[in-house]
Amino acid sequence: MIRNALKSFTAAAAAGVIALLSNAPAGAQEPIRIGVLQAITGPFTKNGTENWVAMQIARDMINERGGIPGHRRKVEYVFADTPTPTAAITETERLITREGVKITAGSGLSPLAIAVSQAAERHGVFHWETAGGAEIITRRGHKYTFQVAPSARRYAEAAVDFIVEQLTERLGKPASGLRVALLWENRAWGKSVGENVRAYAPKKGLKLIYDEGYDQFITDMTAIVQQLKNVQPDVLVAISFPNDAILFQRKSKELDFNVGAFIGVSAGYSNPDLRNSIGGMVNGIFVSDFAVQVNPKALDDKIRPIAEEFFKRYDDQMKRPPAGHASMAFSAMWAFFTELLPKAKTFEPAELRTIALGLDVPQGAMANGSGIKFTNHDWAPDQKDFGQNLRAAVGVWQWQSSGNNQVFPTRLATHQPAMVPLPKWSQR
Amino acid sequence: MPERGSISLFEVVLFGVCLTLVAVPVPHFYQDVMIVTFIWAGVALAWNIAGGYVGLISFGHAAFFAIGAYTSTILGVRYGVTPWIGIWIGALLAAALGTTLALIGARLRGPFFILSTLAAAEVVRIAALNWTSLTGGAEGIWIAPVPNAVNMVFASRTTYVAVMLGYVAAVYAIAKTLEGSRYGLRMFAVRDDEDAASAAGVNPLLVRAGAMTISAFLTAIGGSLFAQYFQYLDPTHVASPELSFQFALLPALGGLGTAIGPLLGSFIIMPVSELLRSYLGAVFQGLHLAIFGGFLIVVMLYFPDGLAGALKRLGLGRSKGPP
Amino acid sequence: MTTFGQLVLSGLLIGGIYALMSMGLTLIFGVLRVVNFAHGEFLMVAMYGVWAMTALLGLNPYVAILAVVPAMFVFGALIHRLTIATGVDKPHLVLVFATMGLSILMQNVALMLFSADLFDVPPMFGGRSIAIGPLFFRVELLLGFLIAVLATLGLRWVIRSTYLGKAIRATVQDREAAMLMGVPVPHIFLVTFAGGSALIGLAACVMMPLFSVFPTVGLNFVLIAFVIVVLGGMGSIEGALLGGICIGIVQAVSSYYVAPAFGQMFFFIVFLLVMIFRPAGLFGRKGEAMVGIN
Amino acid sequence: MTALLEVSNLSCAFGALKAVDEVSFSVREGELLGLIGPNGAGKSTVYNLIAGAIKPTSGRIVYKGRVITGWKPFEAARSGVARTFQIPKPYGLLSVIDNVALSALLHDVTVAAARETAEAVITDVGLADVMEAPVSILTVGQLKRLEVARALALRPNLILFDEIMAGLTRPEVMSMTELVASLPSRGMTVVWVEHVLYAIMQAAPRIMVLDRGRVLADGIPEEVARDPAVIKAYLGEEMSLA
Repeated sequence: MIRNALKSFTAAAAAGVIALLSNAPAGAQEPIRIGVLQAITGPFTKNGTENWVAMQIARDMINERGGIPGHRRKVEYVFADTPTPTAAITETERLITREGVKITAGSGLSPLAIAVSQAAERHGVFHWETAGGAEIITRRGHKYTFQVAPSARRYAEAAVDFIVEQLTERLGKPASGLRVALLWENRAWGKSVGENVRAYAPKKGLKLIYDEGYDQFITDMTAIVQQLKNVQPDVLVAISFPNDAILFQRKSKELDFNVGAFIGVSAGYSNPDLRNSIGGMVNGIFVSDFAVQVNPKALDDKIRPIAEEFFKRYDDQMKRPPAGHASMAFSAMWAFFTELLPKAKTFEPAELRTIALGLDVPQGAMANGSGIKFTNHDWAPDQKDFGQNLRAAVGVWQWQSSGNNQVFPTRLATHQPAMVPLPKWSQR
Repeated sequence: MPERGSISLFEVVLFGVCLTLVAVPVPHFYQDVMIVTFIWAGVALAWNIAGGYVGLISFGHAAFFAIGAYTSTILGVRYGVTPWIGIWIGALLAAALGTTLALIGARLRGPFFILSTLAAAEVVRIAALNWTSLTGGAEGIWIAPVPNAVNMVFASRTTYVAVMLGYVAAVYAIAKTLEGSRYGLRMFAVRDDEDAASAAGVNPLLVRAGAMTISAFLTAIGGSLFAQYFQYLDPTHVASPELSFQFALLPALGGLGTAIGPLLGSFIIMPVSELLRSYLGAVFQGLHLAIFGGFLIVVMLYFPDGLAGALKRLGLGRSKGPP
Repeated sequence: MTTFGQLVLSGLLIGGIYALMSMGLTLIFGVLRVVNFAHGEFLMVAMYGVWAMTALLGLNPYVAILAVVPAMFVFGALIHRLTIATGVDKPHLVLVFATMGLSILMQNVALMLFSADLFDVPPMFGGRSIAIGPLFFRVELLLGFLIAVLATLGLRWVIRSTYLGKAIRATVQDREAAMLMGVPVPHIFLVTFAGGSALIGLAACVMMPLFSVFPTVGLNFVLIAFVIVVLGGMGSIEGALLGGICIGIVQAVSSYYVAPAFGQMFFFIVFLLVMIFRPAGLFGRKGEAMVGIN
Repeated sequence: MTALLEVSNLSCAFGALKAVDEVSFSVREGELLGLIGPNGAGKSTVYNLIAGAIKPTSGRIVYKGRVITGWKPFEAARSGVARTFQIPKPYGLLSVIDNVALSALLHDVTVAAARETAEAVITDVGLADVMEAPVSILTVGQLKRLEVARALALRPNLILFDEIMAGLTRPEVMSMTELVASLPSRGMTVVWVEHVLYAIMQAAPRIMVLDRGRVLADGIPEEVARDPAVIKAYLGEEMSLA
């Protein structure tokens, strides 16, 4: 009796499963498989996880809309965890040779991006780099590596331009008279942004009166803050990671180090839970970063609702707004699904490459205000922009009590820069 | 399991298997796993010469690895010296550091020696990180991926696998020879009882320095080969404490004191952990490493002589002495 | 002059906290002759504990001491029963690697539970810092320093003047003899290891207002702890305090006058020099290092 | 016959305690000197001073006309002075034969040759049946004999024994005593610190008695045994002479 009941039950279940399986839209072809590489363990875990979440949202959103426009093919990710560069290589190889993916995406942090792109290139696999910023990623003459995210240099320039165009008159000093200090965490990211600031600032008539790096394991910022206190900069540009950013802000307050304007670059200062960590102290800090939540007016009508939906979904899942790299990861994937893939027929890397090079997506057509225009990939080691996306939006936003508000460039700005000069700690 | 010194059937078979693995076409992913496994195994064997034979537990071998990697790469990229030569220069530099560490640590035993190696490696890492003009600093230094036998950059993966296998085989042969030689016997004696060894006419300091030098030398070669395969170096990767720990963990898991231990350790642990990451990594953040950690604890506490020892106990080896 | 004063003051205060953070390590080493390579992860666990106390129960971290310290004592006892006890009379490298495994395990379990996000406790004392003339310092730092000093004195008293302390010292001098004299050595080991962990718990309460916690936070501190313990002479409590203060000041001053990027490198070099010339540590008893032989 | 070993005014103090106080004596080539004395007499200290394990506070040791005061143990071994350890110090992870072979390597060049030498010596001391066994399974008695074997394998001129009879059964003691007694005839000079008096008294033609770090008596066993000072020193300790 019971046995029979079980039998019929299992039968029903089986039927249900079959029904589910065959539920895919009629006529739809097999999904497009994309290998995604992100670090969700090891030292790069934080950013990697956030990128991965954003990329998944992009996949879900496109699939809910019936897959790639014009093809009705859904997108399927094949994920691999890449805690270290060595792992990144083996994992990329695995996705390509075992899972047979022809397209890879992600990797996020530069050391990983370098490894992943190298492995992908070796197999002539198309790599869509969503967040890695170091120039070396594309400077190695790869044919199939496309870096959608802005390079380190663009962050540096955004910071410097912002100082010149927005801060000088607010601080009531000419660019030449402005005392600018530069502080960087001495791993790849901090170093390359630092170098670019060093190179670009003089061109804009700024001079650096302080320029120091520090180790990732630093536990006491006293020396640095004291040095800064003694040189009394008007503007401080700091490239930091979350932990050291927090240490620095706390130490500045402790030693009452005051500066006219504080510009953090990405990573540490764009980290959304910085506010939970140091509370009101964040207000007033400028962040040179991927554009995050840009002025809707800057976005074209097609993308605006998409952007809003992304921000909502991300918030629901992570209980906080996305950081720049996450929203860049989403924007890059979305553009990949809606701008690049629809034009494809064979989905072979060679074809994708031609399409990518041909892409001409105006700024504001991507969820974070970016556009896409790749420079040529011919071997040109001296060419700084080589293989870069010239329309990747980098801007400056500010921690304000009302939220993280885009203040620069004016095209994307939703708010005016506030709290310049930055009130002394005693008044904050 | 093989006896100390003598080559056993087991090893011959193992080598045969590796050779066929190189010969037959296998998917690239497995080839990469093999390459990494071989390099790590070679370094583990090298580590074991100091750590297992003489009991000089080092948590700083990444320093030797990095010195090897950087020397051959810098010489190659900046001064056009072929890596085939650069490797040896790097190895010599590392060997020099090895000797120095052994002499510095002359009076240090157990944990104290461990910590000194850890600190030395950190100094190397921070130096590499900040000596930008030489090492390219944190942004690292890379080798143009243009196949060219002279630059030791190969078009086919298989060639790399073959080279790496050559490396392991060589290091294994050296370790094996040491084991059977009088130097090996002296090393074991110093490890087991320094006073007794000294009373038997052995100069412990000399033995320690020697072992450390050889170990560093061979480790550095592994570093250079890794650089050639990976074609990109940055200090936070090749000079990291994590790497040092890994080099020490493999022999510890495999079994210290015999050449077969580190070999088994690497050949079992490396692929398994790669697979663990591949299949659990995507599912549960960090689970694969947690498992690895737990496994390490169990092995160390209940099979102090490592996997090799465990297998031996399972009767895989000829039993020593009277029953 | 002001600058130098500030560097020394800040170095001194943070040094005290480093010392407190290292005390558990040195105690455990001194008695069990075990270097706990999971020390940093013990600290990490304790810091998450403090965070939970403040976030969930709204406790002030210093009040949380009452909960976290006993909790860490139990935690330590547990770990000891499960791992250390099994390996304590095996060659030292067994526990070296076992604790290594412990650290990997704890780090990644934490990652699974808390993700890689940074957690902090809300600022206290209005986040203000005290100013003495041109010199500034945070109340949390001063409190931490004082607690460190008290802990040192307290521990000193326990070791010198209690029965437990006598038993511990007997064990340190000669395990076998102590055993014969009826000292329950395994029990002493358990208590010491648990006590060491409890000290880490105390350190965590002091550190949480100053540092963020994340799964790999241990890495940032464990090397400093090792350096301090060796500097102070492994197993010496007073040594740890002095060593910590030394490192704190060396770090601040050297980073200022040499370059921040080399601040780290500096104390590793100091460490190596001490290793070469005074293996027993700056303040340690002579021949101490030799006892490290397994 | 010239003095192989010349010890003059040797003193060694640990803090306040003077373990060895102005001790002088000499040992001739091919002699077998028995060194006895109640606990804490300083026997082992003198012993370790000669072996180079510890450094004297004052005085000097001349071996083969060369001042060797405070030399390193391995220097001692290389110039022909072998020693045993009161508490055996075997190489825990090695087999019996390898334990001995290491000593043999001092003169043999190849491991094979060393192992041959080792085999002979091991048979000599009666450990043949555990030749290949790991030392972990040896009894106290066997470990003591391993110590002797390791010392012999060095093929020394001067061999120092430290309480090699302790923990041995009576028959074992007998065979060991025979072995030791035979060494001078094989061209070895022996200095033998021993607690098991009946053994040393019958084997050693010359006995030196230490007490409180000083030489109390020095002569043939019969005289020494009759010496009232010695008896006084040993009073309380059970004593079965000859």
